[in-house]
Amino acid sequence: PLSSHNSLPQSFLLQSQEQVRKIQMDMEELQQRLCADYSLCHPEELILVGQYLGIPRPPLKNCYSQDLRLAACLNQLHDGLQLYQELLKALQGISPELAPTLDTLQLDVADFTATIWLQMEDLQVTPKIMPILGTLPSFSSSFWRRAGGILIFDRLQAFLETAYRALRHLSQV
Amino acid sequence: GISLSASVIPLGASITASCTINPNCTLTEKAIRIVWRLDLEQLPEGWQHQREDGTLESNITLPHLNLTHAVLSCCLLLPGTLQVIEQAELQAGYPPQPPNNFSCIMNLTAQVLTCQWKSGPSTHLTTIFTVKSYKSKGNCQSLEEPIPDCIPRAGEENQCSIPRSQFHMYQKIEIWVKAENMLGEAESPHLCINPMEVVKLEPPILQAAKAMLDPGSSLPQPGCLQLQWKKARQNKHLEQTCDLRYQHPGELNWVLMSPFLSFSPQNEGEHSLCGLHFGTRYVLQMRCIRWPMSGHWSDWSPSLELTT
Amino acid sequence: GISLSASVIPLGASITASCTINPNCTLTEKAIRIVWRLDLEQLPEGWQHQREDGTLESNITLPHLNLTHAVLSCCLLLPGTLQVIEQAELQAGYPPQPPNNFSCIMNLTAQVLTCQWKSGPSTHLTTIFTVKSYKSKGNCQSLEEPIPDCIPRAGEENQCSIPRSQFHMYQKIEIWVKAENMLGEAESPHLCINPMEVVKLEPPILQAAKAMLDPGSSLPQPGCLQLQWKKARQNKHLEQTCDLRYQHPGELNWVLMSPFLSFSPQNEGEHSLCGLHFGTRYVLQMRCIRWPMSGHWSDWSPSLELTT
Repeated sequence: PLSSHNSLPQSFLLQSQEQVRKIQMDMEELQQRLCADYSLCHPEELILVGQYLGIPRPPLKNCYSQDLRLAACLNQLHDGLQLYQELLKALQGISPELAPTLDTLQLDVADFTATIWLQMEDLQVTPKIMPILGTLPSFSSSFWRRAGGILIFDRLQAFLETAYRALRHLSQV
Repeated sequence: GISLSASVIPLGASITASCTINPNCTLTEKAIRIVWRLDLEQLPEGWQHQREDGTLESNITLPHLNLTHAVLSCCLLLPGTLQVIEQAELQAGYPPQPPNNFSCIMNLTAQVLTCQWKSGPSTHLTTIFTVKSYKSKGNCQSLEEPIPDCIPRAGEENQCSIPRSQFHMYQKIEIWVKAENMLGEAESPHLCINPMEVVKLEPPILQAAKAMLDPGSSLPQPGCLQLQWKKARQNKHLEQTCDLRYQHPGELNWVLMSPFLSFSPQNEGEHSLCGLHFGTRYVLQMRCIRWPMSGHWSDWSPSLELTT
Repeated sequence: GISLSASVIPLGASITASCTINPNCTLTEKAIRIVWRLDLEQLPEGWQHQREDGTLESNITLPHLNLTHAVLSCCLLLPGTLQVIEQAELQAGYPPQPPNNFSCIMNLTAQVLTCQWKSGPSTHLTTIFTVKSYKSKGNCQSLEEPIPDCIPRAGEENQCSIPRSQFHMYQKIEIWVKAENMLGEAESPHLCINPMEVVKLEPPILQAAKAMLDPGSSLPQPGCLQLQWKKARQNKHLEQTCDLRYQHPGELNWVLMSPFLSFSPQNEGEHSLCGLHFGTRYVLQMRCIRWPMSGHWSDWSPSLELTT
């Protein structure tokens, strides 16, 4: 059952903003390094490889304003973040220089996922059963890991921007 | 061999020892008697007797052991010689007091939660400190998952750092330090903290500033300083408020501007500081704190010396 | 995928690459052609053709690769977009030159044989140095037992220490350092040494000396200094000869007394140094060497400043 109040507390929004900013900072650093070291600077140059690798794109349609429902949006946000945690794990071995920042990114995404889950618990809207994540791509060459990294970071940036806009809206309701 | 009532006892307590020397120890026939020694000091005779099978036995009680470390020797007195047959190490001290001043700080650069404490008076015994913690929720009423114990590194007795991968930065943990030795254990008060609420920021950077140019004239505005400040790179994602302080070199008191920066989402910028004496040298420092969410003040930035 | 004639080549050499894109890669029908990129720079068109099975293939030769590290990208030019299909990392550099100035010193305190060398000019490639050695006899005509390879620790590129447990201190070993990278390997000249013949002593200790008392009078003998010297504890078992040098503070040249101590089996003693200016401050230093058997001079002892 949806709890009485339909909106998100300001403290949760403030904290989410901080966590989203940190994740974005981590990814900017990774993107800059991949561009400088491997000349992979534009995700649009990797659409073909992305299709070939079959990198899943977690849905966020419950968080778009016309269909914005608090519990459904938080749930989809949580599932999407869990999928991104798995995708980031698949990038392990991307390169020794990037590994520390990638580890930090994974921990930051895990922390934000935990923050969302905690908020869902507070609102008593946690799902009964957890979704099974689809098949994940396996990046079998260092080029595919780098290319996969560029695509994943690009999509996670967009995912987070949409998510934060929804959270801000849901905290002003 | 020697058997003891206990090898580690509270300082000043009593200890009983018994020594048995079996007959097939060739020396026993010529033995006069068993003699006890504490370190190098011979002790008054213990209760002795010889069993039918020739085993020599002696018991002794030391009423108050006031040495934190001593060696008890069981010797055989023979004509013209004293032979040490067996030794036992004795230790005395105190059970640990609860560690106090227990506090933790989240270090974003090293990505560790570093906890510190003051240990009580010396126990004279090897005392192990262990930081124990649990992931938790709400106000730590329920303990969720245990976090691996944190054992201080050699040389850093009263400090321990937990890597961030072992907890969630935005979730409560219940944490305390336990002191333990052979005579007992004691715990500090338990803290219920959200690591990010105890984050200590890296100090900001105050850069050399150009004396502020008068709009339209080449002379710097009198009594003004143009500051360039930059928040530490590792904290750029945190909303912060910052203080500035300045003083004449050599003077004791600082003039504090608090807040100096607030609500400014920028990570770097310029600021003109006016109302100062003309042609005077000033020392400036800046510090920041996570705000409006809670945290600890950074250290003051390295000093910047400027002349108006 | 991309196949290369070699992924590591001598700097300035040529390299040939071939890229094949199989037909089931959905967009190949709309593909205009294959485009090569070296880092971000598009390369002149390579030789291209399409096989019957639809596989696109392009070969390219880079006549002179003058970058020590570059990324070669095989891309598909499609209407309105360039798609990166595959990348290969190229490295160029030089095979290693034989390391020179290879020498070893036996350190009795740390009980290790420490070897040092100078590597040749930079190869731009990851180059591994390994100190190889064999227990040997006579003048190392025959190699007996191999000693485990010594790999320098991180941060100590041109130095490696072999623990004494891996060789006999008074038996010959043949030892050299090998440099190796993807383009080749090279060895330093081989040394045939007896570790004890390259022992470097710890410096002796010159202690504050009392001005020498005139026999029978309370005034110190003019122009004399009474020195107390002590050989380093770790080298006491070695017969040594020692030098002494002294100078006026601030002056450049030293007065050398060599030998200062010879044939003296003692490990410490006093010595009166006379013939000096009266009421003058002197700086003194002492060093020792294993003698008559061979070894290396110890460093000079810390300076001792005295006034006659």
